[in-house]
Amino acid sequence: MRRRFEIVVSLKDGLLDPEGKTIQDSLPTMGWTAISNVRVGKHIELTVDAETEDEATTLVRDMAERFLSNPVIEDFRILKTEEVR
Amino acid sequence: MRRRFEIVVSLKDGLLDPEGKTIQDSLPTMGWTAISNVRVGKHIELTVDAETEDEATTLVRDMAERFLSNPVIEDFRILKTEEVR
Amino acid sequence: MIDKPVHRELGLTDEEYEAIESRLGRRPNRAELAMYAAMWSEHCSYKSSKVHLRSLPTQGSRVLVGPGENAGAVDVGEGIACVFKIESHSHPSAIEPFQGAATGVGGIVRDILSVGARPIALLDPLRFGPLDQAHNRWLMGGVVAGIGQYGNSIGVPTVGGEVKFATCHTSNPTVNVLCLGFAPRDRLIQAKAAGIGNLFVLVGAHTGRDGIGGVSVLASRTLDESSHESRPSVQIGDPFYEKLLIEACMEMIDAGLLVGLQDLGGAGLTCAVSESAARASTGADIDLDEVQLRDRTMEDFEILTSESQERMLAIVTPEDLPSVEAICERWGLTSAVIGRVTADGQVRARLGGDVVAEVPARSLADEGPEYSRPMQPPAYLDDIHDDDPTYSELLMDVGEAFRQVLGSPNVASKRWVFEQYDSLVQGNTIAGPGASAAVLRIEGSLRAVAVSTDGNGRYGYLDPFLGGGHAVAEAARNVACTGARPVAVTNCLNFGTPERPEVMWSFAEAVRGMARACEALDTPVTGGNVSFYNETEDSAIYPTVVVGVIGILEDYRLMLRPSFAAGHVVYLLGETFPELGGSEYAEVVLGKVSGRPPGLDLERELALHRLIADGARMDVLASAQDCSDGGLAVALAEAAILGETGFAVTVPGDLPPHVALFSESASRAVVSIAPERVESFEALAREHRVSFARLGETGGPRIVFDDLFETTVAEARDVYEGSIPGFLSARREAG
Amino acid sequence: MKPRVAVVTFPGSNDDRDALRAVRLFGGEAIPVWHGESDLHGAEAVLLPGGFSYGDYLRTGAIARFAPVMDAVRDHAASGRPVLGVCNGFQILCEAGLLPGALIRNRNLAFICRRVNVRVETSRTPFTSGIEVGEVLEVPIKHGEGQFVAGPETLARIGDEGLVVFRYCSPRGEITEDANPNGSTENIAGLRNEHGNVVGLMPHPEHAVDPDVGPVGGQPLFESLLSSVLATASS
Ligand SMILES: Nc1ncnc2c1ncn2[C@@H]1O[C@H](COP(=O)(O)OP(=O)(O)O)[C@@H](O)[C@H]1O
Ligand SMILES: [Mg+2]
Repeated sequence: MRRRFEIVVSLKDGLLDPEGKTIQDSLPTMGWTAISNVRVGKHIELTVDAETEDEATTLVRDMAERFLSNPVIEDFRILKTEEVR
Repeated sequence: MRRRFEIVVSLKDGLLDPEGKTIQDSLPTMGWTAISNVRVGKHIELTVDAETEDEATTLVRDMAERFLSNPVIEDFRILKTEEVR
Repeated sequence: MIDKPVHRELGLTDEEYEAIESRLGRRPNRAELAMYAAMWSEHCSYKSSKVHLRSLPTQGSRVLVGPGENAGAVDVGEGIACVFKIESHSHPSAIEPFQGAATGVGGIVRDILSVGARPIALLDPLRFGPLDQAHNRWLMGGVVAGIGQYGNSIGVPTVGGEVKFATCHTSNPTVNVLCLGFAPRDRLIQAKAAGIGNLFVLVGAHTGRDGIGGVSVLASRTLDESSHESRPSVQIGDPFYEKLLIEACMEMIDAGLLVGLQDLGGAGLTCAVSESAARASTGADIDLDEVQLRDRTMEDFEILTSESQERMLAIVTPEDLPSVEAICERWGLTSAVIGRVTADGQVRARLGGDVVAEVPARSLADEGPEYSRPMQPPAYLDDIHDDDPTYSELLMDVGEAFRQVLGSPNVASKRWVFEQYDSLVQGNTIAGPGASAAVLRIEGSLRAVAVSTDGNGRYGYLDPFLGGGHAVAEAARNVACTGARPVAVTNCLNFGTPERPEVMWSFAEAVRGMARACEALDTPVTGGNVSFYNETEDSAIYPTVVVGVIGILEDYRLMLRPSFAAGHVVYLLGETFPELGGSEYAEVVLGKVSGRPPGLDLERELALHRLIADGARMDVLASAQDCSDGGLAVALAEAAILGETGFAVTVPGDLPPHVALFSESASRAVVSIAPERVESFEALAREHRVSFARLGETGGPRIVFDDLFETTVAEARDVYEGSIPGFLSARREAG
Repeated sequence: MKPRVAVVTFPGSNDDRDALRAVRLFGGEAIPVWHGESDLHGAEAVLLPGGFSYGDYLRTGAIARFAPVMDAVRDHAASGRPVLGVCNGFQILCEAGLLPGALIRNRNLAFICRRVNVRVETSRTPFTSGIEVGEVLEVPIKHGEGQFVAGPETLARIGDEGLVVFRYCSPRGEITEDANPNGSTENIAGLRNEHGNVVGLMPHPEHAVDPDVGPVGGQPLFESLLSSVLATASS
């Protein structure tokens, strides 16, 4: 069974996000004033081969925790997953 | 009314995604074999002040197309939006 | 609407199509047509420029490889060949600045690699529209970040370049990149598919639908609204993979495993195979099924013309194949044997067993069309020549004019740009960004190579002949001001639409001017690049000649820097004439780009270079700084700011002060000399017949132009360093 | 006997040659080690050089820390012998958990190549043993992701245990915001582990040893390393 996962990795809330801040700061000069709280993270898509959905999800969680994110500074969440061919 | 948006900006299909490719190639040596088709994009969250949901969405679309992405090489999609306080 | 015949869709004229038919004695199939379209495009065939480029001097005792190869090479001593070439990537950069510029770096680096040299330095001459427009800030930010990301990641230092601004570059930025490489002179290799039965090995990235027809669409047609269609033709660079490619190729070259090496650039596999075969008068049997694809559904013509980055074509003997494959394996690169060298001079491509294309290698590589396009001087020239800014009076305090010129983005410090580049990696950067020219040490020796790029678009606009000459003279002068002897030239000719007689005339004039200067200065042209169609319906760029000059420094311990130190005597070398035509002063203070550029006396120019070289060798000079944009005033200010040392000078001669200060008369330099060396210096200058004027002394925190005006080094630095950051304040903005 | 210093080359390492050159310049035996190898050829010290291992993709050092050679580096560190990470090497050591905290994109999002001054905060590492605390060294930085960050607890521990080795400072040694090129927390430019044998820093000492091509603030680091290696070897 093959499943497609979408994972978001973003800096922990406590940490200042330099990219988000820079975008935020430049918006007004471009005429976008009503925007606040910009945060930028990584969006990672991948396909997993596994017996069951649980197995696939466990594998992705493990990978996200140990490799795709750095727990010292980042959190991750699995946005969505669906079966694919 | 304030709305939170989640936007994904990713390379157009068919274009090389060096980051996705390099991650993918390195997975087997780390013991993750069953993974394919890794793509990496940007995940952007922001809050918009607007009268209506439509107004907010139009504003975000416009900004995503003209500033957050470059249509020459990237596509964007609005993942989700919800009202916030 | 009825659609055009497919050859016109591909950018081929009816005449060109007929030429193909008669060459083949039949109608070309689609794959063959795509191959010809790519190879006969302006970008690959130089069909409009060839006739003119032939007049450039290319001979010289030091020249090891001249034009025609992937990059030129000169003997710089110590058994070392210096390989160098410059290339344009302006069109992709105009629509995707980051990736457009990044892939430009990747491409020129592979040119150097294909001659067998390790890339050791990059320079990036850039031209943008005025920084008060967000679009131009977006372009510059993206281009600089892209060059930085690619160059920094592959471990090649970016040690110099230029950034200039003019309204004509708003829709057409100019992005040129020069790469320098070193190789043992007896280890240079050629891009030749020699030896019947030898193998074509495609090394590096998988082949995808990148820049299909990119060459003809992106580089050979004017960017207009329809450039939206050409969008997918912009490619994504992978500097990491390029770094692996460099190291793997260097290992193969060092082990002597390569018969030949050819980069894949414009026209992809078609160009690499046909050119390497044509050079060796051989042919090639290519099996497209062996090409590793990113997308299995690619068709024959796509595989043949794909411009996927980070690929090299190695020509290898069957015996050496295992060693080559082992090296690729070790560096994690894919490699595939995609064909063999044949005797019959044909490029034959197979897919699924069938022959999908069969054409003579020469017909693609050497027998492309060649045009002597109509030429005509632009109408604007007469009026603009009559309006000579030299004689319009200065309506402000000369000190204020000084601040305006020094703070003009063309003149002001480019620190915001070059601090984004690793200029130190490889550990041989004796002088980097900020010097008159960059100086790179030949490791393990006292020898070094100096390199500078220069070009003045305004001069080219007002007089393309002088524009071409000045570009050579100024770049050589920058090199000479380090104490080095200029020895060779590469060039990038950035112009509008060659079908327009005015553009073609300017082009021919610029080449003529360049040729004249190269002959007089004994700096042969070893290569270059032509970028046409830098034009959109509303605006064409100035005729922009960008010249890269390299020079030799026998002992880098005697290298000169531009910066002042306290207690020295300041001299101006060369003569100042009333020449404000096309000057920075005229544009910034009077808002005029008019008149005629300064004259250029190549005898004087050469004498100046020889004097500075001797002065450096005999150690009579403490510093040297060329006078260019902004004239004497700016040269003195830069030397003071760089050395954090002030000066007090009297402006010599009887010209009006603002003319003496801002005239851009050529063949001049500001030097400083230790008091005890003054006599020997003056004797040397007389010997070289270079006129000189004693201006004053260095020292202290103040900048004093006798009774004209005065300021402090600190104030001048704030103007000079603050200008460009003031426009940008580190913001990324969209256009 | 010549002190033996291993320099690891990862795919994408750029300053490995410079590091090897610097080790030789100070009389050490420089041993190139490939990332795929599983031992350090009996070297007394190991240096992880600068560059862009794996293109800095995903996160700087995120992929490199899984390289086979890193087990050997871990053992080397665990046995108390010297490990130095420069720039990308520092990032790899943080990713590998051998040093606390992490390095994210510079505050201004731009790559920065510039000479900076750093103040030495401790002599209790093999790389600073010959340097007075408070001494100011001029060294170049060249990185896009050198902003040091860490969670509150970690920062507290770094403070309590005195793990800061270098801070960005003015030429006169003041720790000021102006002197902080990339926004690093508390101007932190370099760190050590609890035992002091593992050190990482963003500036490039290997590019600050030859007066012909730059400043010389890196010299005392290599002098300290080589003499402390000799000392431990002969004791
Ligand atoms: N795009 C750039 N990249 C790197 N260095 C640059 C760039 N633009 C300018 N520089 C450096 O800034 C210094 C001043 O540039 P420029 O004014 O063109 O020099 P010059 O007037 O001596 O030709 C030179 O050392 C040049 O190499
Ligand atoms: Mg100069």
